[in-house]
Amino acid sequence: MTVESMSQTNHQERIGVYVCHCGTNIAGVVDVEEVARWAAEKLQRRGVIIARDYKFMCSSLGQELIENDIKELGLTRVVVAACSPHLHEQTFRTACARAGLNPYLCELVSIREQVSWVHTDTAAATEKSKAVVAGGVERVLYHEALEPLHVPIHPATMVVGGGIAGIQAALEIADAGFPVYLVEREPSIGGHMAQFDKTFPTLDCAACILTPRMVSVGTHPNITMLTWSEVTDVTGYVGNFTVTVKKKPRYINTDLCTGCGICWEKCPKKVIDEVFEAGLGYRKAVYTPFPQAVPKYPVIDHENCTYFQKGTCKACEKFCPTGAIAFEQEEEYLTLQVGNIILATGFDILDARRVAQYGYGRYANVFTSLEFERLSNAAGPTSGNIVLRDGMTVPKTVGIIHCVGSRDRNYNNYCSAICCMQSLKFAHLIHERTGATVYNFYIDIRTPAKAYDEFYQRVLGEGTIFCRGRVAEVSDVALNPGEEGKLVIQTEDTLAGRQRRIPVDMVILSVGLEPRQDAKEVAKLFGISCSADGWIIEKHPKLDPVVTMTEGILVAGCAQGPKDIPATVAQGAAAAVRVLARIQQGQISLEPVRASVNEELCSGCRICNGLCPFNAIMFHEDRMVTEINPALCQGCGTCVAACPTGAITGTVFSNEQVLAQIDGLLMHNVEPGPLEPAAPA
Amino acid sequence: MDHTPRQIFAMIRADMRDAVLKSNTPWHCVSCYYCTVRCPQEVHITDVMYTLKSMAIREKRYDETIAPDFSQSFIGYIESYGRSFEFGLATRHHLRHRLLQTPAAVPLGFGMLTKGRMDLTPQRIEHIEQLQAILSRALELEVS
Amino acid sequence: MTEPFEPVIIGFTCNWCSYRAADMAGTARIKYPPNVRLIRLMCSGRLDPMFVLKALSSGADGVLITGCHPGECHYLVQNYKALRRYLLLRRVLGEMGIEPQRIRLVWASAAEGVRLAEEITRMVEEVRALGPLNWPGRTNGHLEALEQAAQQAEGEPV
Amino acid sequence: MAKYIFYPGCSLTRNARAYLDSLVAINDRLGIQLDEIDDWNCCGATEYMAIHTIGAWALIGRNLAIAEQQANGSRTVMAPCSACYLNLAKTDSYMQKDAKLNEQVNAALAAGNLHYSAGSLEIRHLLDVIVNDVGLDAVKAEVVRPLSGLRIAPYYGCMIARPDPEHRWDDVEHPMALDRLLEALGAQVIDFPMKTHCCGGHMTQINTPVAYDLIRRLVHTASEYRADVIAVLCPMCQLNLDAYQPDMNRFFNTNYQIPILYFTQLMGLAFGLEPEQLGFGTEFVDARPALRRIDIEVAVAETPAGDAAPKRVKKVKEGLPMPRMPEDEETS
Repeated sequence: MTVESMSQTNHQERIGVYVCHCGTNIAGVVDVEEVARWAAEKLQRRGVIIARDYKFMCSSLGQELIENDIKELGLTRVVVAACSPHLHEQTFRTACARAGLNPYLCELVSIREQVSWVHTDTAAATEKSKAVVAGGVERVLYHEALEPLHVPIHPATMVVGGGIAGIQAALEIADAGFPVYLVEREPSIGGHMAQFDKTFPTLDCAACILTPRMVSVGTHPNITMLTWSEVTDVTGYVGNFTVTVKKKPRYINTDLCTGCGICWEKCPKKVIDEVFEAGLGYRKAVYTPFPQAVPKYPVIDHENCTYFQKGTCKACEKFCPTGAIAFEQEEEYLTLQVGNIILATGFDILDARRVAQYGYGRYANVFTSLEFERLSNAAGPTSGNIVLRDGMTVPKTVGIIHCVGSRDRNYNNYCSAICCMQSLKFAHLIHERTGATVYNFYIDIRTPAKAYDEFYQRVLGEGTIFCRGRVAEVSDVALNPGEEGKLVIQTEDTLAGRQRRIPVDMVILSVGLEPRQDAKEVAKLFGISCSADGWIIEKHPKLDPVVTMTEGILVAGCAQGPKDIPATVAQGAAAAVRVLARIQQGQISLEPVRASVNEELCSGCRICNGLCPFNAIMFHEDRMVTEINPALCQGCGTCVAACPTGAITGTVFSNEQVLAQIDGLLMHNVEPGPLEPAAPA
Repeated sequence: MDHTPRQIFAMIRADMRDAVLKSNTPWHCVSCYYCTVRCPQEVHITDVMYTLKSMAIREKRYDETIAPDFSQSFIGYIESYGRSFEFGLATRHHLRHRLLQTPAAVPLGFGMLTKGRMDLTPQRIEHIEQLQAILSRALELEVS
Repeated sequence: MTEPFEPVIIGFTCNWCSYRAADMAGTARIKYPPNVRLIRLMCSGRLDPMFVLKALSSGADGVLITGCHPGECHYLVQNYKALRRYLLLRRVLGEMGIEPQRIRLVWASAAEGVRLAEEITRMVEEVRALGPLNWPGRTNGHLEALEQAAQQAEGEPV
Repeated sequence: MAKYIFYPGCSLTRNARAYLDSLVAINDRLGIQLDEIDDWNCCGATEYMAIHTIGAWALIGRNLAIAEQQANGSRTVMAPCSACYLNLAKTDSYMQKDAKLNEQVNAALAAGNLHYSAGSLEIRHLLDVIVNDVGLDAVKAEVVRPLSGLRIAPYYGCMIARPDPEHRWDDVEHPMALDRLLEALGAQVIDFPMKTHCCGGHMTQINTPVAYDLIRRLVHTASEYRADVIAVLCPMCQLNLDAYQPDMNRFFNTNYQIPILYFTQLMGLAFGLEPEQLGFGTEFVDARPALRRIDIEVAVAETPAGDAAPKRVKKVKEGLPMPRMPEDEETS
């Protein structure tokens, strides 16, 4: 429907207003036709010469509507009332540009996220929509024609985290011919996947498929691996980040080390390996976490090394055939320039001790899923023999408890996505290797991906017993015959509708995935945000899952949320492609939101000088005026707000624009009588 | 217990009001609060059980009478004296519901008396009329 | 019977956290009263106290200022500057006889749609209870205000 | 002397006399002063709530209202009975969170010219006060006769750590406060897996087979762990496990003989007080054999080490390492 203004006036601005139905998303609550009719009538004195409503403004037909009006009616300003500018601002700006109108003369106001989706009363929502449109019209009068800023993209990329997501991303970019820095805080890349024995549902050996990738990373001419290192500082912006990386001392001269392994053979200090072996095995004070580690060089664990703690020992140094031990090493800081950063920092597992009723830490034979991965791994502490914690007894019955700490408001409310399949994999492995009776205690079985449900059916066919219901507790209390010396799982079988006590030899807790303990600090370091759960927030959950809200910072793998290996690899590759596209463009255009100083008005008071965290503001002592460096300015506008003489102005969010929008939102521009729009500055 | 707590909740959802209020399940609740702290949806199950009990009492919908009678005897003493009265409660409850087992309970009662752990007469609080006024106002609020 | 008083509240949001919180409230279909009308700024640090005075003098019954949580500002520390201005502004407005509940600062991260909606609801209730802002010289929709504002916007500092 | 507003509860005046006597006996040593709530009434146990909900809240509210008037220099109400503690704490907590409930309770209290401002008092259990206010170091300093050699099963029962409306306890499933306190007395504290399972509550009156089974699993497990004594902190738990232990034995044809003692009685013993002052002798399951074990120190030392060691094998030398528990982390 179209409403043309009754009388054409001679305003210098000719504004078109476009109200979107968004199907029923907006039109279901807001009377969109009334909004358009009202705008045409009431805002006509403000320069609105046409107002239309349309089913989907973002469709190509909707965009053409605007383009035609620009050409045919000579529009000089466009206001679209539709969804959030974070979604479609670019769409409508591009449409304007196609029709020859400077894209910054278009304003998108939200009547979906801010009106129809959050309000229910049609009358009130329609009134609010009018106010929002009026605000947009008033504001757009003060828009200026601008050109986007172009920023060159540094061709190097940093990937943080050397698990399978980071490995995939690094290889994709490096194979395309661009340099990558891969930062990993552990001594070797590989991440959680390197700890696993088999991968579901195909039961490929994790090491067999991962090791070649790790070797490729290690030998790739375009990849600089920075293991045993952590990012400590990030400055700059998309295209041009400066990252400081702390290289922790390895106490090994990697130029001399051959990775022969004599040092860890001779090291007298044995410690529990809490990281790679998940606390289930031992390592030495000088160690590589696992035989296929990349790089092959060990590290000396300062906390546990006898020499560092007591001043004598140096057994490793005595026996090292190449003289590679370097106790004198200190931490080193590298400053690196990169254009984009991919965060692939992974996950932690829930601390099973928090779920006290399952007895982890109190009962020897309660294991976490990660412990079981090591237990079943041929390279693990038991060489893949599935045994109880005494190191030798093979269990005859095993209970696997699903959803430990997941789907539970007392711990994590979300589904950890991988535990069902992981538990089924365990059931299969136990059955295959020990012949034990396996019970799965589950709430729901979730097997939605390719070949997953078929795997479930296979495990069902193997005779694994499934008991539906959340387990109440695990105890070693024998109340009935047959329970002596066993762990008893107490649960309500909700399909049978009764309480059951099931004695088992071994309990495996399929613990949920959690954001890294330091996820919040990492997010702060890189200037991005985490959800309430602690996972990194993506730009759009469906359409832009590997990009964060901060330009140039991308995310891949479980850092963004729990997911399985195929999804993790897909995200790693996707993030890499997004980065490659940027690098190949060579530059990126940015919103021209910048502050600038009118030297005529600047009184030299220097109030603004201390306000800029980006050091974009400098003061010219000779002329006693302040100047803003547009290359450093990030456009926050704090100095604009602070300037007492109004000498600093900010594009896109000028005082005039904001004040005019306030007037519009308060409907000052509607009633009564005629008023010429103030001439844009 | 004729239904598991889970079944009770399923019955509530299925709007089986009569069957829920007739069930003896809430009367088997010992208020150990395990369910409340373990519920993944943070349902205050123990409190729901209390509510079901009081609804059943109000509508006189319970089939088995032992537990409701015990609770009612217990609060009867509170309303009369302001304190619980174990001797009265135990004898009244036994004579009413466990006449046949009463001889077996005699040693326990005797032990309680000889060890000075039970009084033959109730203790009454000083301002019982104040408490009664409060409780009757509360009852008005509950039924209104 | 007179219509119940419905306040108008102008809300300032920052582009990175609180505007996205508002988007998230929308996406999640969380409901809040329609009395609040939002303006997007790049950062809560952009908030010129003049904006608040302008809104109150032109018909708003309350002003909501929102931004990223302390320590989470997209521009590192600029929300602390907003906080400072907010505290000062509240004092000034207090001396002008404006109830402190009419101006409210809320931190909301991009994930806190629910929280933002709750804060909006609470503020609308409080301001509704206070009644219309009774500020001498307030223009309530008259055109002089616009002209004055336009003059102001020409560059006169407030 | 730290002052506490004291809510004894009905049981302490009679059936749990031993609890009150032993508490009074150790008071001074702990620096605790008890200021009993005037004319307090029953908390309603688990019964009142089953009949009239608002009545139950108001019944408890009367105690809180009187305590609030009485608060002078202390706003902490201390209850030694878990059910009383929970009823008082829950009422205060729910009144704070639920405006309508708060209004209704105060409307009822107004009929007795009383009023309670929710949140004005702090409701705590005796164990909490001893462990967190007095402190384990102060307790240790008073120990003159360590309970070395006495194997104690610490039993908390349900209502002290659950539902824990004000988050006063370290864990709702596996709290450690009583364990640590008993360790401070020098006793050998077993890691009692049933420490927060139900004692049977009112089931002894309603359905004896169910009650006996609940009692049996506690006593049986304690016996499996070779406990000499079960330490309790609630009169209901003591009554069920002690007075009904002989009946339960008859029912199942078993012969458990585990004395059930209040933790305050054990503290008194460790502080060197005479058993008579501490209410010993009122228990149904004779505590004397267990007491003899600690009085005759030599006999304890002669016990073969293997006998005293826990039956369960926790760690085999060459086995896989156990996960580290928070306690280990604190000490390491």
